[in-house]
Amino acid sequence: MEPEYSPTVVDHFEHPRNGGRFEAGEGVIKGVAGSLEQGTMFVLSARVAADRIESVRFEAYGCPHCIAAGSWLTEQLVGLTQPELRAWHWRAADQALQFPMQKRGRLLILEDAVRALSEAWARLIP
Amino acid sequence: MSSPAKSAPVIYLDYAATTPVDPRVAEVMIECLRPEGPHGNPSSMGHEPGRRARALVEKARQQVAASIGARPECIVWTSGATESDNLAILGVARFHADRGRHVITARTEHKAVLDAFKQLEKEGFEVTWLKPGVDGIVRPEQVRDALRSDTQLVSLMHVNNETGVIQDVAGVGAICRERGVAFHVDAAQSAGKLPLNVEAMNVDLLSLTAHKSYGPKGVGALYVRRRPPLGLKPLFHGGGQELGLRSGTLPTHQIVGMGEAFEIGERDRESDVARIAVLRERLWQGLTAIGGVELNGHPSERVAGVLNVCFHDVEGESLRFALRELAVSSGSACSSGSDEASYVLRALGRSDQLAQSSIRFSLGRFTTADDVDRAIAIVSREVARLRALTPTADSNGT
Amino acid sequence: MSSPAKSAPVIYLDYAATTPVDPRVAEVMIECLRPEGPHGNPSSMGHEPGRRARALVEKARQQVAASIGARPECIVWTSGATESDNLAILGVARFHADRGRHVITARTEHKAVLDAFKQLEKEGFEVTWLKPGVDGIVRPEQVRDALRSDTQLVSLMHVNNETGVIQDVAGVGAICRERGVAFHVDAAQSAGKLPLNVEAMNVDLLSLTAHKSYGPKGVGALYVRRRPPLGLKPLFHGGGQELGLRSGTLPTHQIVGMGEAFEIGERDRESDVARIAVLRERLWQGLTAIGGVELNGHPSERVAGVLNVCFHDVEGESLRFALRELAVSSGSACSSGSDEASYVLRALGRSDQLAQSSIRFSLGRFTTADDVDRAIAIVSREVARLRALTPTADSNGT
Ligand SMILES: Cc1ncc(COP(=O)(O)O)c(C=O)c1O
Ligand SMILES: Cc1ncc(COP(=O)(O)O)c(C=O)c1O
Ligand code: FES
Ligand code: FES
Repeated sequence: MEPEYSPTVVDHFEHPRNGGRFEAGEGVIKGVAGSLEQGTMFVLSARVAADRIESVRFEAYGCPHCIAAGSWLTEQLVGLTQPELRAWHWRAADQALQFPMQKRGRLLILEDAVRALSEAWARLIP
Repeated sequence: MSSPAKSAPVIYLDYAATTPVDPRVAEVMIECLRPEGPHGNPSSMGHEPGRRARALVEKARQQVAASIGARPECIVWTSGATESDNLAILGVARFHADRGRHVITARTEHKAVLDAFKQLEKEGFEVTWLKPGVDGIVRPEQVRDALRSDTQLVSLMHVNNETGVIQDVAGVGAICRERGVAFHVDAAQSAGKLPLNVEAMNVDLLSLTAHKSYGPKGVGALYVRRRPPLGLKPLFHGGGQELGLRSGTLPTHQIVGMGEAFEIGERDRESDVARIAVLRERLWQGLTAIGGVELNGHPSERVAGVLNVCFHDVEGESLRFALRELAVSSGSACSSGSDEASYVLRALGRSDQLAQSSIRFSLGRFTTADDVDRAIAIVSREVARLRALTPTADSNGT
Repeated sequence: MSSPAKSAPVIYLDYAATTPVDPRVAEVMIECLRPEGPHGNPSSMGHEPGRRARALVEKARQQVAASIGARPECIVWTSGATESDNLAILGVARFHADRGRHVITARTEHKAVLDAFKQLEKEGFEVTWLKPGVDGIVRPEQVRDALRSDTQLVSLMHVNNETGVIQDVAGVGAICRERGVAFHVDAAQSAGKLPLNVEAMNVDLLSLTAHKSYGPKGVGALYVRRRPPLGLKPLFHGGGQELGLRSGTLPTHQIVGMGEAFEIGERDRESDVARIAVLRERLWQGLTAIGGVELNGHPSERVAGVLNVCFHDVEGESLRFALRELAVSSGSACSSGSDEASYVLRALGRSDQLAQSSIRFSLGRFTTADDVDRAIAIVSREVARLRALTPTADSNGT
C-alpha cells in the first residue's frame, strides 16, 4: 500500500532545515551511523560553544521519513548540554514524525548517530 | 493517501502500466453502450440483436488477427494478458502432461507467466528458469541448450514491461519449431510498438491485451495455432464460447474496443514510434545531463516508449516521493505497493539498492515535448536536492 | 445469417440472456473512457492517476457489497458469472480436496456450474446431481439427504435462467451451515430482481454478473466469506490483485459500471419488479388465450421477468423461425446455436418435443405494454398459422 507520510514529514522532506555539514575545525563535532549499502545513513555535525550545542547540520540517505527526521533533529538539538544530548531517545522523533511501525528500526540508526555525536563531544572535553 | 503538495496536474509517463483509451476507440465503445447499440448477447444467434453483436465481435476478431498476421479463427477472447498467459501455459502443459513435464521460461517474465510456471512446478513439472544477460536478453542458444526430449513448452516475452528490452522471439521460435516444442510469447507490451507476425516468428501461442495499446482494460486475446491444432485445456468451463476454450458471455463493447485499438495501433505504428522515439531521446539526453544515471537493459534492442533508469546516490523511496508530480513507476504496476526491489532488475545484475533507485519512464501516444521537458526539470531539481543531502563517501573518515 | 424478412425492429424479450446497459450506467462508464477520465492502473498506488482509479474501484466494491449485505472486502472482481462460478466451485473443491471429495449440485444449474462439476468429476470428485421436481424446485430436504461426512461443497442457483424459478437457498444455506459444508449460490439472475443477503441466506460464495442487471458484459464478482476465512485456489496466477484470488489489471470502467448498475438495481428493485410483474401477467393472459400453452416451472415461485412457455402442436424450429420478429430464446443463450432440447426443461420432465417447442420470454426495465401487446399478436397469429398446418391426431385413421 501507499506509504503514509505525516504533514511534518512532508514539510521537512520538502524543506529540509540545516542540510549539509560544518567544516572540521574548532568546536565542530560529528556523528555518523548507518551506511549507504544498508539503505539508511545519517551524518550529523554540530558546532558547540561553552557547554551547549549552538547549531547542527545533517546529511541523510534514506526514505522520506529518515530525511525528515534528520532535518527535524537539527532544530531539536540546539541548546542541549552534553548530558542532555547523551540522553536523547529515538521516541522523541517517533512521536513528532509518526514513523510507521516497520520503519522504527531506522530511528535507532538516527539514535546511534546522536550517540556518536555525544561521544565526539565527550572526547572534546578535556 | 497523501496527495502531491503542489496541485499541478501530474505528468503521465506510465504508459507501460496502462494507457488512456484512444478517443477513437472510446467512440466505438460508447456506441455499443448506447440504448440503440448492439446490446444482444453475441451467443444469441437466434435473433437480430444477438446476430448484430456477433457480427461486431467477428469484425474485431479479424482486426486483431490481421494485426498479428493470423487467421481470425485462431483468436480466443479473454479478460486480458494475465488470463491469456495462464490459458496458454497451464492449458498446454496440462493437456500434454503425459508427453513430458519439462518447461522453459526466463526469470524476467511478467508475474502472470512466472506464477503460471510456479503453479506448474506444484503440479509436478520441472521448470528451467533462464537467466538473461546484464542487457536483459535471453539468447536463442540458451533455449537450445535447455531443450530436452521431454520439453513441452517454451515461454518467452516479446517486450519486457519494466525495461522495454526486446527478445529475439523469432530466433527462439525457429528453434522450438525445429524441435516440435510449443512456443508461447507474451506480447502484452508489443502491439502498436513492433511488427508482430505469428508465422514469421514461429509462434504457437501469443498473449495480447488491449489496455497497453489504447484499448480498454479487462479484455485481451490469446492466439492459438490451429494448423496443426495445438491441444489445450481451458481454465474454466461453461457455455462453451470460443470453441470451448473460454466460456462466458462475450463483452461486445470491450471486444469492439480492442479490435479498433489494434487496427489503429498497426496503422499508426510507424508514425507513433518515430515520434515517441524522438521524445524518448530528448528525455534520455535530459536525464544523462544530470549525471550519475545509468540505463537499465540493452541500449538499442528496446521499444521506443520505455526508459528505465537508475540514479546513483539517491535512495529509492525518497526519489519516488520527490517525483510524485510525475506518474512514473518503479517495477510493475502490480507490485507498486511493495518495497521490494524489482526482480527483473535484480536478474539483470543490479544491486538491491540500485534496483530500488530505478525509475521506469514510459511514453506514449499522448506524450508531448512539453511533458518531457517538465519531467526533465523536475527530475533534475529533485535529484540535485536529494543528492545535496546524501552523505559523501568519505563521511566515515572523521 | 438470415435476417428477419419484415423490417420492423425486433421486440427485445430476451433480458435473461443479457440486458441493454442502463443509460445511467453507460454515463458513468463513458466518463471513465474519456481522456480526462481515471485512466490510471488501479494497482499503480504510487501516483495520482492510479489512486484515482483505485478509489473508484473501491467505491464500486462498496456498492456491490451493499446490494448483497456483505462487507466490501468479501468482493472479488471477475470477468463474469462463468468465471465466478468456476472460481468458487473449482477453487474451494481443489483447496480442500484432502478434506473430502464429495460435492452436490442440481441438474438444472447453468452450464458454468454443471461443467465446473464435470471437471471436478475428472479430478476424482464424486458429484451428487439433485433432480428438481416438475416445478423446477430442489427441496432443502433433498440436500440434507445427500450430505455425507465427506461432503465439501453444495452449489445451488438462486434463480434459474431458463424458467425463472426461485430456489429456497436460505433453507439450503441453513442446512449447510449447520453441517459446516461450504455453500455456493449462482445469483447471476437475481440482482435487482430479488432481495439478496448473504448473511440471512447463510451463503459462503455468491456469483454475480453485471450484464443481466443493466451493467456491462465482461465483468462480474464473487462474494467470498472472510469470517471464518474460506480457502480457495485461484484459477489463474499473476500480479496478485484481489488478495491473490484473481490476478489481472482491474478494468475500472467495467467495475464502475457494475457498481452503478447494482446500486440502481437495488434502489429501483421494488418499482421495477412491480411494473414488470404486471407486464408479465399481461403477456401470460395473452398467451393462455391462444390455448394449448403451458407454463414451464413453478407457477408462483418465480421472478417477475421470465415466462417460459411450451406450445403444444407446433414444432420448435418452425415456431422459432416464425417468431423471428421477437428476440426471445429457447434455452440459454450459449446453447442457442444448437438444436438440442433444453436440459433444464428435460429435467423438469418435459418431453424432448415439448421442450423444443418452448419459448422463454424475458422482460425487463425497458419493456413496454406495447411490446407485450405486439408480442401477443405475433405469437397468436403465428401459432394459429402453424397449427392450421399441423396434421390432427386422427390423421392416421383415414
Ligand atoms: C508483459 C506483460 N504481461 C502480462 C501483463 C498482464 O496483462 P493484463 O493486465 O491485461 O492482465 C502485463 C501488464 O500488466 C504485461 O506488461
Ligand atoms: C444463472 C447463470 N449463471 C451464469 C451465467 C454466466 O454468466 P456470464 O455470462 O457473466 O459469464 C449466466 C448467464 O449467462 C446465468 O444465467
Ligand atoms: S498485472 Fe500488470 S504489471 Fe502486473
Ligand atoms: S453463457 Fe450465458 S446463457 Fe450460457
